[in-house]
Amino acid sequence: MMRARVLVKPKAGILDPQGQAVERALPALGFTGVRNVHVGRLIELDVEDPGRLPEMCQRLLTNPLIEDYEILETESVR
Amino acid sequence: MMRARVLVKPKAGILDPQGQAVERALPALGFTGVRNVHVGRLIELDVEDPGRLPEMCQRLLTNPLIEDYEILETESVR
Amino acid sequence: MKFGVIRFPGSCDEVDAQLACQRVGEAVILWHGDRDLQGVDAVVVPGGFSYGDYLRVGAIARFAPVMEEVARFARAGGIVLGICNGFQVLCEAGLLPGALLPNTSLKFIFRQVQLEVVSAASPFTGACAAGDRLSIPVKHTTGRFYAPADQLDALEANDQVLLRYAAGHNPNGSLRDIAGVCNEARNVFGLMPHPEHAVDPFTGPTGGLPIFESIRAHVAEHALV
Amino acid sequence: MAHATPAQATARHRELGLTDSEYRLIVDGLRREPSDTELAMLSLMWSEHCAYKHSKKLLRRLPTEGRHVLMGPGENAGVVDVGGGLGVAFKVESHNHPSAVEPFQGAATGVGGILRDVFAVGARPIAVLDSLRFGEIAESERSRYLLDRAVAGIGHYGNSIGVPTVGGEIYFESSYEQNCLVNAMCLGLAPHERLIRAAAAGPGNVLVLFGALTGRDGIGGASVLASAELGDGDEAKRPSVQIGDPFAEKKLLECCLELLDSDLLVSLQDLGAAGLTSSASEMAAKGGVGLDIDCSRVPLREAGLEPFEIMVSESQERMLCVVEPDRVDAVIAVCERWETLATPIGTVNDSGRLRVLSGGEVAADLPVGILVDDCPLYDLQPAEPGPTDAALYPPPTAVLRGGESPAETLVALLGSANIASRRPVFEQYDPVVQSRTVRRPDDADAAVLSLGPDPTLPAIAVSIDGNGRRVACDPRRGAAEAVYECAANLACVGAAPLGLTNCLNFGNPEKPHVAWQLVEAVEGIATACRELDVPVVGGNVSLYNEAPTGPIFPTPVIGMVGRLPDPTRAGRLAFETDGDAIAIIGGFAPARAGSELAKLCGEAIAGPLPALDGAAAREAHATVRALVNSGALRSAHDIAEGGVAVALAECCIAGGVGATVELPAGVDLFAEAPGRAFIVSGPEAALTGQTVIGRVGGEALAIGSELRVAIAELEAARSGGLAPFV
Ligand SMILES: Nc1ncnc2c1ncn2[C@@H]1O[C@H](COP(=O)(O)OP(=O)(O)O)[C@@H](O)[C@H]1O
Ligand SMILES: [Mg+2]
Repeated sequence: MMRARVLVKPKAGILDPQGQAVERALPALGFTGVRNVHVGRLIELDVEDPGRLPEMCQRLLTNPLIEDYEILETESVR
Repeated sequence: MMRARVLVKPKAGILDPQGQAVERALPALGFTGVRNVHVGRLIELDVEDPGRLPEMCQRLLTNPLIEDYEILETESVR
Repeated sequence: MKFGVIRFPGSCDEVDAQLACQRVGEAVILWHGDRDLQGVDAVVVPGGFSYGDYLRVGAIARFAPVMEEVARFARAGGIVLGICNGFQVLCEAGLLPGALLPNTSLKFIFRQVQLEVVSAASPFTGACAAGDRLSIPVKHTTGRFYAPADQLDALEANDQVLLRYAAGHNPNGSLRDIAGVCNEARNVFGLMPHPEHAVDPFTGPTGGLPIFESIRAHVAEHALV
Repeated sequence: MAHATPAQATARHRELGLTDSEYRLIVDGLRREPSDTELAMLSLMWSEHCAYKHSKKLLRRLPTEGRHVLMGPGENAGVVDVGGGLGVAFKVESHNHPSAVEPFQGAATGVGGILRDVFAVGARPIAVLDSLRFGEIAESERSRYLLDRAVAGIGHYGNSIGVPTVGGEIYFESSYEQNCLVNAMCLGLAPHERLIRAAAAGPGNVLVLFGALTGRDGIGGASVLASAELGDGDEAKRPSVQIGDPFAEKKLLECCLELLDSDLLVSLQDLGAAGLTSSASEMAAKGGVGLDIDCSRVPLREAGLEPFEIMVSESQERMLCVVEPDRVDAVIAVCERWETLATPIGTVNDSGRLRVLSGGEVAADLPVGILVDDCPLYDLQPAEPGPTDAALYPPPTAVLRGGESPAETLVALLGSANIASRRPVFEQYDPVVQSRTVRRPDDADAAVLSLGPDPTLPAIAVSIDGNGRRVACDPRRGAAEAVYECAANLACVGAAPLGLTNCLNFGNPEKPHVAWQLVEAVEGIATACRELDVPVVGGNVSLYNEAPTGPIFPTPVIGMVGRLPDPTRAGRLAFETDGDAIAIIGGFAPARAGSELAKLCGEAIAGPLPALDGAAAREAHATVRALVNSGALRSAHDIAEGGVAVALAECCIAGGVGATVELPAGVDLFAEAPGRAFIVSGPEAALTGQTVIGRVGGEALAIGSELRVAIAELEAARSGGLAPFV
């Protein structure tokens, strides 16, 4: 079994209302100097065959039309 | 400016129906051997002062009662 | 008496709440950016999708300038009612215990549900009797009440659970069927169901009316002392 | 201006969907080759979606005059007078192709778009309805996915923005397998004095763009896409998907209404298909003026958009208004209060031209007329398929063998996808926000909305209908029936029609049989409108809904709005009180052709549908309306899909009470003739003179000696039909 993390984020150029909302909120809380905020999804999972992760991402975990993904790291778990 | 990634996931022990839904859907697509699926949030942002990230996480980006977070990696961006 | 209903960008049910309040008293809209509560006797944090519910429900709204005043008002014993998104905001603001998580169905659900009054010992349920049934609609995607087990025990021990979903009516997987809880001081109350959508016989059941009447009665009493 | 060489341009104009002869018309009109930006703008304005080139002539056959009409077709939404100084604006629009590509965002932005059309005329949106078509739910994984995501998207937008979704309809037919339909209707309310038109006016006035930032959303999207058949090689045509932001639109909506209440605007227009290009040129054309737009002033979401991209971007949640110079600051101040960005991007002049500047460069300089009026209108070449021609549609898969008992048949019908309870769908929509909803889904055949807290005000009722299979069987009668069924739904709550809107969802109009379906359907609608005296105040056309396997069923979707004098007496469909008499009102000669039963039995898609006696139907509607308004009835329900047996069952299930009836001789239990007849119940005395067929009461529905089924069993069948798939 491998522990894997999939990071899913809005495709570049596609509207990201959540990212915008957070970016607008931060200064009001005194957090200045923050830019390019994007909000996406994190999926953590244990897989027997990490080789199938890309296929899983394309078919179920992400929406390839509007999202990009990155398979972050895999470490073996018992 | 530093590029930072905040990974937010449901606290262990709290029911995660999203993770369960993914776990249930995978076998139907022929993806067997997947376990412990959890769905959380990814926040990407450029910050001038990465030192303030923990505070941002505790005050806005996460709710400590229900979520754990991890500040993943920061690399400098121009 | 005078209610103040807060309007955030993205509030949806603030006018509905104002209409409901006006059945028992006066009601004004309070703008999220103002710090003046206009001397109201009770504050309603209404339902809707403040700031689009982006990031996390209620997470951004809690930082609106008006919320600082609401917190001060609450700490001074003022009556605060949070409905649906308002409940979520009050939890995020730490004025109420617990948190609201996505419905186990992961879907938005609108449904007329039966609620059971657990405690009538509050400014919000005083006009009811424990065990009363109220028919009120729920409408949300993120209404599953959660708190750690020990905190849940404490809430029940302190009689802070004011409303439960009647058996078979829990629409979202809330722990222990909790539909609404108050703070320890009992002057701040949040619930997921929408009492403001159950006050007019003309559009449906009127299970929400007792909540507003309770508040009026409570305020009237304490005005006398 | 960068001019393309003829060779390049010809190559490019084809890619952009212009025919060679259309391109020649453009060059002749301009007496030069268009620049790249001009070509992009013209190709979109001359697309089917914007120019209605295959439907405009036909639409002239629809009656649009009526004594209640305040604004007819041509404005962003039609408006009818409801009294009390109030107007109701409404329109239905399709978002079929975007929803087929990305159902959640496609359906969500469809709702966002129709909402903007309504507040663009100054009305506050008070209700949404949705009309959905998918492939066979039980057979098609893809259709289940499309249903799930489209419904979620509609709910996401409507629920978040605080507009109740009060009704709709869904049908499942294999002809929609590759071309789902997602139509959304919106109603809005406005005091007469707040109504505003799109016509730009006043040389020297300022053009202000406000709302969301402009990005590369749907570049060459909706318009081009909506003019082409989806199918293989579709990838290339896919636009970058548009993401809906209901939060931004909520602020935009409040902002627009405040601007209008403070009387700060000369004219207002939403940005939809073809973005700035179509909004600006429509505004200019309607006002007979010219516009200069500096696209370098348009605030962008990402750097480096070219002028043509800025001019055709379909980024959502944007509006355009014309403002007198000395009011610009006031306008910007209101927008800031609503956290909405507002930017002056141009000026009105009397040149009659649309000029697009980019910094110093002139990127486009076109006569407004060539954009808006000069696109050629094509005549359809209709041909009725002959008896010897191959059937247009394969027969549906049979699920009944025939030989079932009437009881088994009734249970099968109630559990069938097209008749089963829609609760799993409409439970995902908020029907009560704004505190106007007097009748919710399943309370009655039409939604009823009060005009204000004061119960002495009249109320409005709305219904949406369109059974594509029946139109496929008999286009003229099928389309007319949809109009009659809407009016019948209104009659059930006591409302008289004020006006209607429609969305014509059809296949490729260049094919003779599709052209024939289109012409026949429009004739059917026009005739029904004249007979019922209901004007058409707006609508939408979606053509080329066609896959390699063939066209969709011809699907005219009708949305009708009516008024009822006393909302406290609005009708319900549930049987209520033991002992009440049940009557059937309306001449009723139903037929098996085109019925749900015919479908379940796998019968061919073929007419003719039963004749429609307009006078008789109108009289039945009037009788029911009068009875409901008098407060004499306890329930009223029109007899539609599944015939009289299903109608009776629906009344029983809704009330949780049984009924015992004897049908008039010769009335087939399951045959259909929608829009003509009703099942009503009430105290005996209230129904004297009517055809009383039985009594309310008991635990079962019993029809003569033919069937007897427990209500619990009927309820289980009806509620179990869709639930497993949602
Ligand atoms: N897609 C939908 N969205 C919202 N409400 C719907 C939808 N489909 C059906 N409904 C509601 O469900 C009820 C039953 O639908 P339907 O059987 O189609 O009514 P009818 O037969 O009168 O057209 C009606 O109140 C209708 O408005
Ligand atoms: Mg009907």
